[in-house]
Amino acid sequence: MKASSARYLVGQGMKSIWRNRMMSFASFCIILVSLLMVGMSVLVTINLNRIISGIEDQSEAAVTIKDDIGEDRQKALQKEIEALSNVATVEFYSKDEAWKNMKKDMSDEQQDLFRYADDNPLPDTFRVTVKDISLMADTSVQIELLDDVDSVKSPTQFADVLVSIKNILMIIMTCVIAALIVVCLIIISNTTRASVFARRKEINIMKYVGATNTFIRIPFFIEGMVVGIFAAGAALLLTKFAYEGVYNIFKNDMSLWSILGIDNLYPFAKMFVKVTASYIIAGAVIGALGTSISASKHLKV
Amino acid sequence: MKASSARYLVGQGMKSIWRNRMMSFASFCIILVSLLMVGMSVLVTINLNRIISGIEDQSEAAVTIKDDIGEDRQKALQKEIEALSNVATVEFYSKDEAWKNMKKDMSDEQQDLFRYADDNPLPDTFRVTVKDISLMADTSVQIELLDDVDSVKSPTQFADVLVSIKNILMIIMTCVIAALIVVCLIIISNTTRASVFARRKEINIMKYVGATNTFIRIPFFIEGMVVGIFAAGAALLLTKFAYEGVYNIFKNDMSLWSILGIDNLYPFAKMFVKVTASYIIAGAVIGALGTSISASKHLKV
Amino acid sequence: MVEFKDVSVTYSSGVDALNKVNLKIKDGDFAFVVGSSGAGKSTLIKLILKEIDATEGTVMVNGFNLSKLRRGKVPALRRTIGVVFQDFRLIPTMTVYENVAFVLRVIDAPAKYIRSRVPYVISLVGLEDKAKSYPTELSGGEQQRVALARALVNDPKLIIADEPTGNIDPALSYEIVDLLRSINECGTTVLMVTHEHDLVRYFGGRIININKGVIAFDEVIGGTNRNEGK
Amino acid sequence: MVEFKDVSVTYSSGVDALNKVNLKIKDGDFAFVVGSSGAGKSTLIKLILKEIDATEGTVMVNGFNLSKLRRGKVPALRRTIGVVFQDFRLIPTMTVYENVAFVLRVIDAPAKYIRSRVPYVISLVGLEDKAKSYPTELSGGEQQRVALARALVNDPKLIIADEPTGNIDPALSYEIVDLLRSINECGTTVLMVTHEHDLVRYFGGRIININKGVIAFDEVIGGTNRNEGK
Ligand SMILES: Nc1ncnc2c1ncn2[C@@H]1O[C@H](COP(=O)(O)OP(=O)(O)OP(=O)(O)O)[C@@H](O)[C@H]1O
Ligand SMILES: Nc1ncnc2c1ncn2[C@@H]1O[C@H](COP(=O)(O)OP(=O)(O)OP(=O)(O)O)[C@@H](O)[C@H]1O
Ligand SMILES: [Mg+2]
Ligand SMILES: [Mg+2]
Repeated sequence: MKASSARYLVGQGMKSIWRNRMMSFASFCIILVSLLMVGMSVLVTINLNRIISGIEDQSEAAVTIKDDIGEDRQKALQKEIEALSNVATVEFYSKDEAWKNMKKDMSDEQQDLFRYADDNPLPDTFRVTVKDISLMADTSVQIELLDDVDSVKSPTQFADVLVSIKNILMIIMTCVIAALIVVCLIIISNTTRASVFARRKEINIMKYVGATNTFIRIPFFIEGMVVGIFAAGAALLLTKFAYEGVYNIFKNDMSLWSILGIDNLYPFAKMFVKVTASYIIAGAVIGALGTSISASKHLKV
Repeated sequence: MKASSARYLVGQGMKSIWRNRMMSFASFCIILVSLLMVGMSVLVTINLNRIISGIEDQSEAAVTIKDDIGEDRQKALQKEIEALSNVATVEFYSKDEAWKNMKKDMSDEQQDLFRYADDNPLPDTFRVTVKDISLMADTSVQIELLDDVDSVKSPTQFADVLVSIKNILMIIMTCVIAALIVVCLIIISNTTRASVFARRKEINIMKYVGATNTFIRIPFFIEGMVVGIFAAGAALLLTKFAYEGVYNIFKNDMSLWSILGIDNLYPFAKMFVKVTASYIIAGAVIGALGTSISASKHLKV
Repeated sequence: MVEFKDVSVTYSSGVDALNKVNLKIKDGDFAFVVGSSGAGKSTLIKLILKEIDATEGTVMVNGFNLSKLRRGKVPALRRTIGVVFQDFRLIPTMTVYENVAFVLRVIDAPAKYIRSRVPYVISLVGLEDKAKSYPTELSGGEQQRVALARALVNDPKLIIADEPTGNIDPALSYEIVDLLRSINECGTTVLMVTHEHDLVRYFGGRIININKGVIAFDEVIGGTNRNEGK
Repeated sequence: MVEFKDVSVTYSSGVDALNKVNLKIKDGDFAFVVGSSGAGKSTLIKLILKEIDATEGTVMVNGFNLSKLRRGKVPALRRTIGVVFQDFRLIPTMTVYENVAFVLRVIDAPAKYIRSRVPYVISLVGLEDKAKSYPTELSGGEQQRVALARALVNDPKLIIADEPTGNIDPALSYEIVDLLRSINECGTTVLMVTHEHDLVRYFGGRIININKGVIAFDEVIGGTNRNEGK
């Protein structure tokens, strides 16, 4: 194909965006909306995942160690626990500290009661956090089998709940995203089909004067691609605003901040490149394929 | 208008659904998808709201009463508390019960410690639940001012968090639903416009032979309405399946059951009539208006 | 009655399609409009139908002053006129029968009348066999005849035919003009655009010749058929 | 070269449009096709273009056997044929210039050639002023002439014109047939459907008369213009 022909076909694609501006706008809106819906859902899922991981990281097992094993043995035991594959961090929590904290939490009546207890009845403990909370139970058993460990109290029930919440959330979000993708494909295919349907006569005439399918399809392809890219750009802007809006709500609301931890939300800047790339590619591919596949339906004359 | 003309116009509307089946199918899909998205979001919101209310209902204030006020005065006090406007339930929790429960929760070491305490150091309390958790702090003060009340411990911080979670969730869901409605209106208007655009010549010709706008619009109106109703039917079925699917996940997963309480989810049967009515009305109105408004654009010849 | 007073039409593209045209066609007249390609004949018809508005001057049709006619009254005007469009303008989604019947449905005619009138008119143009066909299943001449049937069906006061024989063989063309003539004799005004000078010469009558947007010639000539005693 | 061997066409509606037609048009021939409305003339043309397939028999066009032609090869066939469709089939979103140029772009003609060839062909049909107009801004006759220009522009081996003068006044019609004649004299085969017997009588040549789907008459007659020494 000559350069002039290529230029012509690209030019036709661009012109027909304006010529069929009503339909182009429809496609634009629909690709925009599709990208937004799917994109937002993915972003929400990523952040939910991170929040739950954050909560997981904070949940810890309390390892009670035997009385009076001495500082050396205690340090060695800490090393042994740290060596276990699923253990993330190990922190020593002396019985004095524990006693102090316990008294602080007690009501006045209870504190009165302990006024006469001269000895600290609490044991030394290690606070252990794990890498994978779903293996918490196994890890607890492994720690329990070590020498000089008295008992392990792990939040296995909480861990189970957290894991099942996470699993269910991921299943739901995956379903939502999959459903949204299907929905968007349906909408996009219907819109591009309708948009091309209004031009079916034009396509037929081109065939009757000897145009090949490729020759007819290229302008549609380019038209769809350009509309898709514009839609991606608009979607990107909207996503940025929406995302940062929600991010700031969380940032400014202290009570939520304390539960979820703002550190657990990704700032938009961190994901900008990935989001941009996905949007542009998805927009261009959806637009180009949607339109040219729809055009193909009318090429069989 | 004669009955025969009315019959004719209705018939034309029905026929044109089949004649323009590609476009009808597009509208069908899009109305279906719109109803599904908005409907599901509303259902999720309603249930989230109910779950949070359930948690609220379970959170209670502990009212410590003065020692040895006698059973009569205690009963009177309960009446007084119950009389407060925001109070939902008041339950007496004797010090013996409290002591038993406290000992049960203690570790062996702690129990050892109390072995020698012969007297129950705990006070009698009332467990008070409130109607509106956001007014918990006010209610606490009101109770505190009553005679013979020693102190009130209310989960005000928890209440605040719950209220702000609820508020943020409602804001987010309202935004999501509003955005979805806007999105759906955009999609629907684009689809019906595209669908009618392909028939603009037909509309023009009708005008040229003397048809009034109403005469042309009625079949479009009926066509849109019927497609909308069919879409509503399909949406209803899909909603039922999806809803009951999620409902059963919650029902079968015991750990979730215990957190959220399955009682807090509405079973679908309870909402069937409302959902059906909303879907059918929304589908019919959306379809009929969308199509006939789009048709109007081509009537000015 | 159709009356043009100093009517000019300039399309948005800048083309002057009609230029200060004065014309009066009285009720019951039969007039041929001739003229070269692009002379402004179809523009004249579009004006009468209020498909376009005159840039200047006034157009009166069947008692309606078109420049003052409100949008809502346009259907009332169009119902008094039967038109054969140069490009036919049949509704592609309706059968021949439905295309013709549509004009009657629009005026809320009784179902019984429609059932008897439509087949009669279709048979007048010789398309009895094609009543159930769609326009895309018809030949060019057949489509043109459907357009004619549609123009006749509701007994309009004025029939306008833009090249109604452009796709029809000579024998049938003569029949069709004969048909229009006989309708005219019952009192209907007929305005027929044609480029087939044979027809005009044969039938004679009032001839309006438009040339580059102005009326070059507007006279009554005798037809050869009368002389030859048809 | 066009060759029909026992070709029948039955439309899905059950209409027998052509019935065992045998026809041979040699390279360089000029033939008029006449016949009454609905006789099957346009069907003949649709067959040649492979717009429809023969129900029976074989059609050979410019060396392609149409019943065996693969889908991908259809554009190659169509590029050897220039067609004036009865309903014009102009692309509504393109100007006159672009409509005509499109045929050259399809065959990847050099930009320079397009720039000189297209205006020339448009001037041949007398539409220099309308090159930038869109089809909807043209009169019926002007659209028809654009369709003719499009059929001529890529110097096809075979030109098929379905009623190319149906919307054109007599003077211009004669010019257009003259144009086709002169193109024919340079070696292009021309097949022209018409119902204007005047034209046929005037120019003479091979006349193919189709009647109800069968060839009723296929002979060469002398034209009056030669006798009168035009
Ligand atoms: N919509 C339009 N916009 C711009 N110019 C137009 C439009 N319609 C027609 N014209 C121009 O106005 C002039 C008159 O057009 P009109 O259709 O009235 O011609 P006509 O006499 O009917 O010709 P024909 O016999 O070829 O049908 C032509 O030059 C045409 O190009
Ligand atoms: N797509 C179709 N489906 C069914 N029948 C058709 C179709 N196209 C044409 N016909 C019928 O086939 C017959 C021949 O049609 P054709 O178009 O070949 O006629 P024609 O000779 O070109 O007539 P005209 O001079 O009126 O254009 C007609 O009776 C027509 O009704
Ligand atoms: Mg005209
Ligand atoms: Mg034909």
